[in-house]
Amino acid sequence: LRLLPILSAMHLTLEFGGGLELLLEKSTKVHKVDLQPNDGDGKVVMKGLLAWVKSNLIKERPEMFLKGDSVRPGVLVLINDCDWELCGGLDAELEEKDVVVFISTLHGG
Amino acid sequence: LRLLPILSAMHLTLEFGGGLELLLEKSTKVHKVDLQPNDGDGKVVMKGLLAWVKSNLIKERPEMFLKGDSVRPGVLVLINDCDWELCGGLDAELEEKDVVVFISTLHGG
Amino acid sequence: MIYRYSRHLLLPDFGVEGQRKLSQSSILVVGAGGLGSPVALYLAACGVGCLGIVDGDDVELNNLHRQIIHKEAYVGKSKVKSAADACREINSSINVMEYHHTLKPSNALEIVRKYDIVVDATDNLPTRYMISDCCVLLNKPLISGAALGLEGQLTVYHHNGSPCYRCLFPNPPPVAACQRCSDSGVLGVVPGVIGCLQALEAIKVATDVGEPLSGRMLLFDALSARIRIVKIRGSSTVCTVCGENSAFTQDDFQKFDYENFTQSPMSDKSAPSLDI
Amino acid sequence: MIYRYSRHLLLPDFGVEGQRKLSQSSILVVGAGGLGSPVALYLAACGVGCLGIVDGDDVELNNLHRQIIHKEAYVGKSKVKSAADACREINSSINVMEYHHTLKPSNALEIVRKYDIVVDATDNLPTRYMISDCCVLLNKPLISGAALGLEGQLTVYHHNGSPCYRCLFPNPPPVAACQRCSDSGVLGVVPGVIGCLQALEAIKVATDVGEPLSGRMLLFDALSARIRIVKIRGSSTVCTVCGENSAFTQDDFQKFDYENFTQSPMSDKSAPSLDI
Ligand SMILES: [Zn+2]
Ligand SMILES: [Zn+2]
Repeated sequence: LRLLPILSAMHLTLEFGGGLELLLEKSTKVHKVDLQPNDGDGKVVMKGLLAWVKSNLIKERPEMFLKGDSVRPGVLVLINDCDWELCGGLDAELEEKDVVVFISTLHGG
Repeated sequence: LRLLPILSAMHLTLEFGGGLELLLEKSTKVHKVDLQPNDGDGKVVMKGLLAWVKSNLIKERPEMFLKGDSVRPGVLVLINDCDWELCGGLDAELEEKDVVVFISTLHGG
Repeated sequence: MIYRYSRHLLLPDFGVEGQRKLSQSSILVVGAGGLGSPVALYLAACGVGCLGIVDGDDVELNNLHRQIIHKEAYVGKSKVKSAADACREINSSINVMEYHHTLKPSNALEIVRKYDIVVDATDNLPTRYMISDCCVLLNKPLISGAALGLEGQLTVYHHNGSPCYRCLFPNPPPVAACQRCSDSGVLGVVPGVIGCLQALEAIKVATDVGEPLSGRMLLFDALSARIRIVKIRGSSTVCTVCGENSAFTQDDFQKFDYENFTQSPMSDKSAPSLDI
Repeated sequence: MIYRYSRHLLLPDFGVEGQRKLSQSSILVVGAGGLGSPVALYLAACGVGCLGIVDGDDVELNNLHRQIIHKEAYVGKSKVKSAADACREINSSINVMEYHHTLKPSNALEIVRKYDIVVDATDNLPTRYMISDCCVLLNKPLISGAALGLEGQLTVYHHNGSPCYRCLFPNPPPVAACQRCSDSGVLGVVPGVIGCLQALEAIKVATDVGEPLSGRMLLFDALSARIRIVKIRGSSTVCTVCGENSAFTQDDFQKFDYENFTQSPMSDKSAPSLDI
């Protein structure tokens, strides 16, 4: 029993880690955001979210976040603690209150 | 927009740790259970859950789990990762899909 | 000095100021066992100004599977001496103090008073109540860790409004719930994980960097590799020790019989065999 | 022996069988640095039968803030010798093998072949690809940890259907994303936490006890004291190394230029200064 909030804002939590937070204002890791679904059917998919993040949150070196229309190599994307590859990748559909994590893989030791 | 599932079963996840799992069959830590709310108004409160756990899950030494109508000293109770003292304690009302953790405090090192 | 800690100085969130605060801080580690081993080694390595270690026991061969600070050559010798020597070998530039006593109500105030932060790395219930009470009386933050079997727990007591041990556990558990490593065993690396996390929390409190685990508790289950960080109650206004109307004085503390209160011995040696 | 490991033998989930499996297992730790220090110490202490340590570097003073296995007396000497000596001091009953080389495509197969389990405790991207490829070719589980700044990551590759490094990262990141501890710093105890967890996962895989972090990844944020354990993709059928139709042979491996593939050097010494 779930009502899709058509044309009303979707509340998402976005987290950036592994150094990706350095691309954002004040290097803030956690961002609570309201997204207006803008593709007509009230949906937000990952592809759209990436574009939104690039326009609204990334302050510098966008090439360190995106490559083509996806994230750059070395970045893991997690939707509600699950690898986005298991949820549909760029086409994964987001739901109200989802938590999306973008994390750059570390190599140090 | 949340419909209370009146008189239908409530699905809870119960977890036991810190040695409390030894009181249960096969020392299983995680139990997915369906509870029939039986107090007429379709609610399940912690007090009722404790009684249910004692009757249905605890296989030995119930005095190591309960004392009077609450848990014995040294046991922490967490509802959705939050100390039950912050949620109403024995009167805390449970909701569908809640996760309740019972954990005995450790002293070793 | 600058070269030794260069990897800390490079950290934007830590930097010169963090390292300076560390070098001016004094931290007391109570217990040089499974938890105390990584705590003492990492605090020594990172450059705390003064590191105190308290333990009345001697090194035994069956400690070595988890107490990585002790070498075989020290079996039969004082744990404190063994641990302090190991700390000095990795960092001769810090001050290491040795207390070869069991911490007791009669000596705790005097020792704890000298330090900014206390790390509870002990192995028994009465000592845990005692250290918490002592930290409340002297207003010291307490980094408390515990490990048994394949599980571990960690929190920061009496810091930023967080509870003391008695706020959480006003009454001691039944004796049958007081298992120890010597009764039930412990997988050696479990206190290793918790001890490293205790050292981290001590560093965060000492340098005022990040959000320490005050008002939160970390629950670690090694078997399933699951870690929960849960929110716990704040300091209780009615707590008999840290509460608003507490009448518990240093005098009361020195007279308090923690072994009788918990019905459990402070020393592992006399521990009966218990099974939960 | 029984007395030394008595706290393990008491564990119902571990017991005599777990200890026997440990004593018959051989584990290779690649890297005797920040991660390798706790890994080697805890694996030695817990009684693995054969512990191999590979590292081509020498101990430097600015390693000591986090690499707790090395004593000041070993500055300027081989890390492998230093680490192996420390392991023997805490447990003379195990077999410790020293490999004072940088692991390379030319020597990796020969060394890794001798071990049941590999622990990646290295500090650079080309070596991480190389170790993963080598483990796939020889069908060894790989316990992989990483730490930088105030964060750490951990997973078990190529085990129980879990991915290899190339399944997750088929293409290397841009050079500017390859920061190292020498560029950006690292809080010393962060690799301590991750290293202890790596030792734990190695013990679980060696003894077949519990659920290892295969197909899951642990993400650790020291500043906020938050730990996430997330589900990651399984082994990819189209992976160029572990996939069904992989044509990658041991010959290919020995000829593969990992430094060119990642545009990043295997040795820390020649690392340029990078900023993300
Ligand atoms: Zn209190
Ligand atoms: Zn693969």
